[in-house]
Amino acid sequence: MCADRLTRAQIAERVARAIPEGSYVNLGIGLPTRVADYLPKGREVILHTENGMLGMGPAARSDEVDPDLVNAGKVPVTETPGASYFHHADSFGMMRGGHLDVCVLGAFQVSATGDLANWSTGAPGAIPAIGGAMDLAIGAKNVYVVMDLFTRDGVSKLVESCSYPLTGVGCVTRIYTDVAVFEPGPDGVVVVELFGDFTVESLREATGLALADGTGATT
Amino acid sequence: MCADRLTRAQIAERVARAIPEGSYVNLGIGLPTRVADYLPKGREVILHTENGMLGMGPAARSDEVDPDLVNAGKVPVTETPGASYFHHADSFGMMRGGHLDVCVLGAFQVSATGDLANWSTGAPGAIPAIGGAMDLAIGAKNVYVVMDLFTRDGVSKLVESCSYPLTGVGCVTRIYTDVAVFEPGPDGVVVVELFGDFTVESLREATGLALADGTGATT
Amino acid sequence: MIDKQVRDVPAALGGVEHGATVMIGGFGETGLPEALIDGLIDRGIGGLTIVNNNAGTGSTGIAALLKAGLVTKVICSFPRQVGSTVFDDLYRAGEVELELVPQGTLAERIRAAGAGIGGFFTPTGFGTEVAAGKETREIGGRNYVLEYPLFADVALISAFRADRFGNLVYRKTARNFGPIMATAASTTIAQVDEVVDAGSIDPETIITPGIFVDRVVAIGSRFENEMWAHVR
Amino acid sequence: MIDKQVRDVPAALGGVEHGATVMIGGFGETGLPEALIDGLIDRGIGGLTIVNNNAGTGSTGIAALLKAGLVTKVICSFPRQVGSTVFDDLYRAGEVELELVPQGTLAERIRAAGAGIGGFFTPTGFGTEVAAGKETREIGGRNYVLEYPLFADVALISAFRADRFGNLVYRKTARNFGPIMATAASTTIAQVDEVVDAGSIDPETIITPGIFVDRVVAIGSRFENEMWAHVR
Repeated sequence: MCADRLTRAQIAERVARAIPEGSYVNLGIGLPTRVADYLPKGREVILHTENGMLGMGPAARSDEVDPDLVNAGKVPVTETPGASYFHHADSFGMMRGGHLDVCVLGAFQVSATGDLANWSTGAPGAIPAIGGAMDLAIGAKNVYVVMDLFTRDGVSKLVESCSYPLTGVGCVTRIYTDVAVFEPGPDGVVVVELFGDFTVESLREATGLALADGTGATT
Repeated sequence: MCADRLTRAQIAERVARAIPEGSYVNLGIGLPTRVADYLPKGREVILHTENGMLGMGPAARSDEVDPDLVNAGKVPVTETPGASYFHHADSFGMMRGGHLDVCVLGAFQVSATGDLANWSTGAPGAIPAIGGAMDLAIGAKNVYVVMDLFTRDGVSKLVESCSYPLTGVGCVTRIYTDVAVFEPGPDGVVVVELFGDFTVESLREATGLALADGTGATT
Repeated sequence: MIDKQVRDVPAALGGVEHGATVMIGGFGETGLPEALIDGLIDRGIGGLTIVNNNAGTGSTGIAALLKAGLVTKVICSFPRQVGSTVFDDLYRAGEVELELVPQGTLAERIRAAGAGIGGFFTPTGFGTEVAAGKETREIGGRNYVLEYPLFADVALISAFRADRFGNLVYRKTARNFGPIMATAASTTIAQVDEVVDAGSIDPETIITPGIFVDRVVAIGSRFENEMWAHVR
Repeated sequence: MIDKQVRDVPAALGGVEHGATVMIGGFGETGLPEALIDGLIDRGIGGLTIVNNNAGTGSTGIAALLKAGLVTKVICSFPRQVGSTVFDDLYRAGEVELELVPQGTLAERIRAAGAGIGGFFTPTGFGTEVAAGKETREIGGRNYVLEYPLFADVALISAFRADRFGNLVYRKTARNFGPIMATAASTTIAQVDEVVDAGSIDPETIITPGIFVDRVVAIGSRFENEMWAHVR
């Protein structure tokens, strides 16, 4: 394929740029967490963690570790000025009630209409685990997925219809990949930004989807 | 009728005696509020007020009045050690969830099966108002009604079936009146205590109800 | 830098439009956002549906809003009170519509709107007039009524103290409807006694996280009057 | 005089019976009531259905309870974690049943049980496997799944500080499920670092009012280890 696709760090950086000051944001485990590292200096963005906190700071250094203060990945974190704590029903009410501006999630697959599959590959014998994924998927005002567009085997993870068990229906608003940014929707997928030498046409071929070209529009 | 019926103060005192130490209690507006004045000294009972407080103390003296601290009747009250504050959804969740041991309410009518009517007489042109009555009626573990058994016109307020609009269905567990204590239930009303010279028989006549005699049982 | 504090009441009320559904915190006068209500009256924004526990007493606050002819409908649990003459007269004259909701159902409907719940079964009101025409269901041997969330365009609430993030703390029973109304409106506006430095409110004690608050206006202590010297 | 403090863990666990449904607070290890779990293991109370966000990791806490063969069923949102080998093995061997619930639905079901709600419509999980066989409904243009309250016989929670009335405060994200589980169980038992004098916790800051707490046991500071000197 091509050498100019974004690294994972660059995907995280690209998402970080898209998050305006004052946003309330939940970052999923893994690559989404790294988005925090690329928020422009001086831009105030308030991080939510599902286990009951707004105003989460960076991971705790060893001398800052507090066993009572962890993030959704159970990693010790810190508190920023203006932080607040609340219980689980309030935390998920906040999520489900549409109060978060953005959540950033990983994905196994996203469908052309924005269905998300990121909790189970349905592999036989695997222990299923959902956590907060389904609530995040349907709750935030903007659900951003970060993922490589293709699996290691070169199969597109942006699909007509998900084959893996769904996390949420029609919930993804934008997909940041290593080769392009997509906006799925009821009428199908729009390509809004390209990286490297993929074209909308070559992406159509690679994904098998009738992608609309929105790269001319301002994002 | 008879001279030995209980005064309103005595009804309040009788209810107060029935509330065990450690109970969480909501007292309605009017006569129910006076129950607090008769709780035996040294018996700790924790008062709830629907507008978001446990551990409510007596009415505020003029030099104690705090505009931010009132009871359900909007009367300035005080706070006792161990008090706590919470918002309205939590306060009514507490009520509806069955966490209060006792609530004491006034009534226009109570039916033989424990239906309560205490929010509206259905008079034409009257402005309807419910407040917390319906939540209290269905929420507390024990719903005690305090009322004179008869209206000024001598009509029984304990009835086969309420003619006034209902507050709750089958919710009243005990009725403290000036002449007797009743326990309504699915199988009808049991008289559990008599005051003055009413007998179960004369109460049957006066109410027109097939009252069971439970005055021999320990209450 | 995030700063939700605005300079005065008119700035706080910017964008509130004719015909809006407005939640107003408070239980009687306690926790009532009087400065914001007065601001609504000054601006003459009308056709309002207001959501409050009561319907105003005397001649100030919600009674004044009603008297100014700005309210089309009241959603509340307890309109009839000593001194609720303004509401009473308008209601009897058919000039204001009333939706009467049991207090706990009012609170839970507001909470449901804020928490993304599409509907809930409550035992409150089953078998009474307030359940008329509503779906009911027996669940686990108990009877319930289906109720729906209650949203607002604007919530006007009163809190004690805020920071620039909109984090709020309240005082005593003035907390009442504030925390839930803040979650259920498109725009939440809080009047507070004072705005303090970010980080100076203990995070464990914040009752309304700033995510639910859009604008904060400081109106000064309500306790400066010497009458309240003992609570200062 | 009301005094909910009991002298030790065995006294706190009195009356917990074989076959009970036991809610256990905590999110991973944070806020997990370890002393009470160890007490359950010591007493060998079995046949338990446990409700927790997770299903234990390593060899302590919930993993130890599972390993002791005391658990028949786990209701949780996220059993699969690094180190959840005890659960994994039992589950694969068919020796423990799993009810998988999205985390927010788990929290809301617990909250509903405590708040007297008979059922609620949530958008979470609509169109997914967790909605299979469940009633769904479109409300206001959005699709919802009907979920029911989740009750327990016993809630075991961990809090930071209590008074003799059972009022509780927590620390940071260790609050998590404690406040809602306390409302949803017939008997709620809290382990706390310390019990303080009545009236010494600011009433504005109490997170769990004592009405939801039956017994409190002080287990001493979890931060005495010098490793935690900086958080003391």
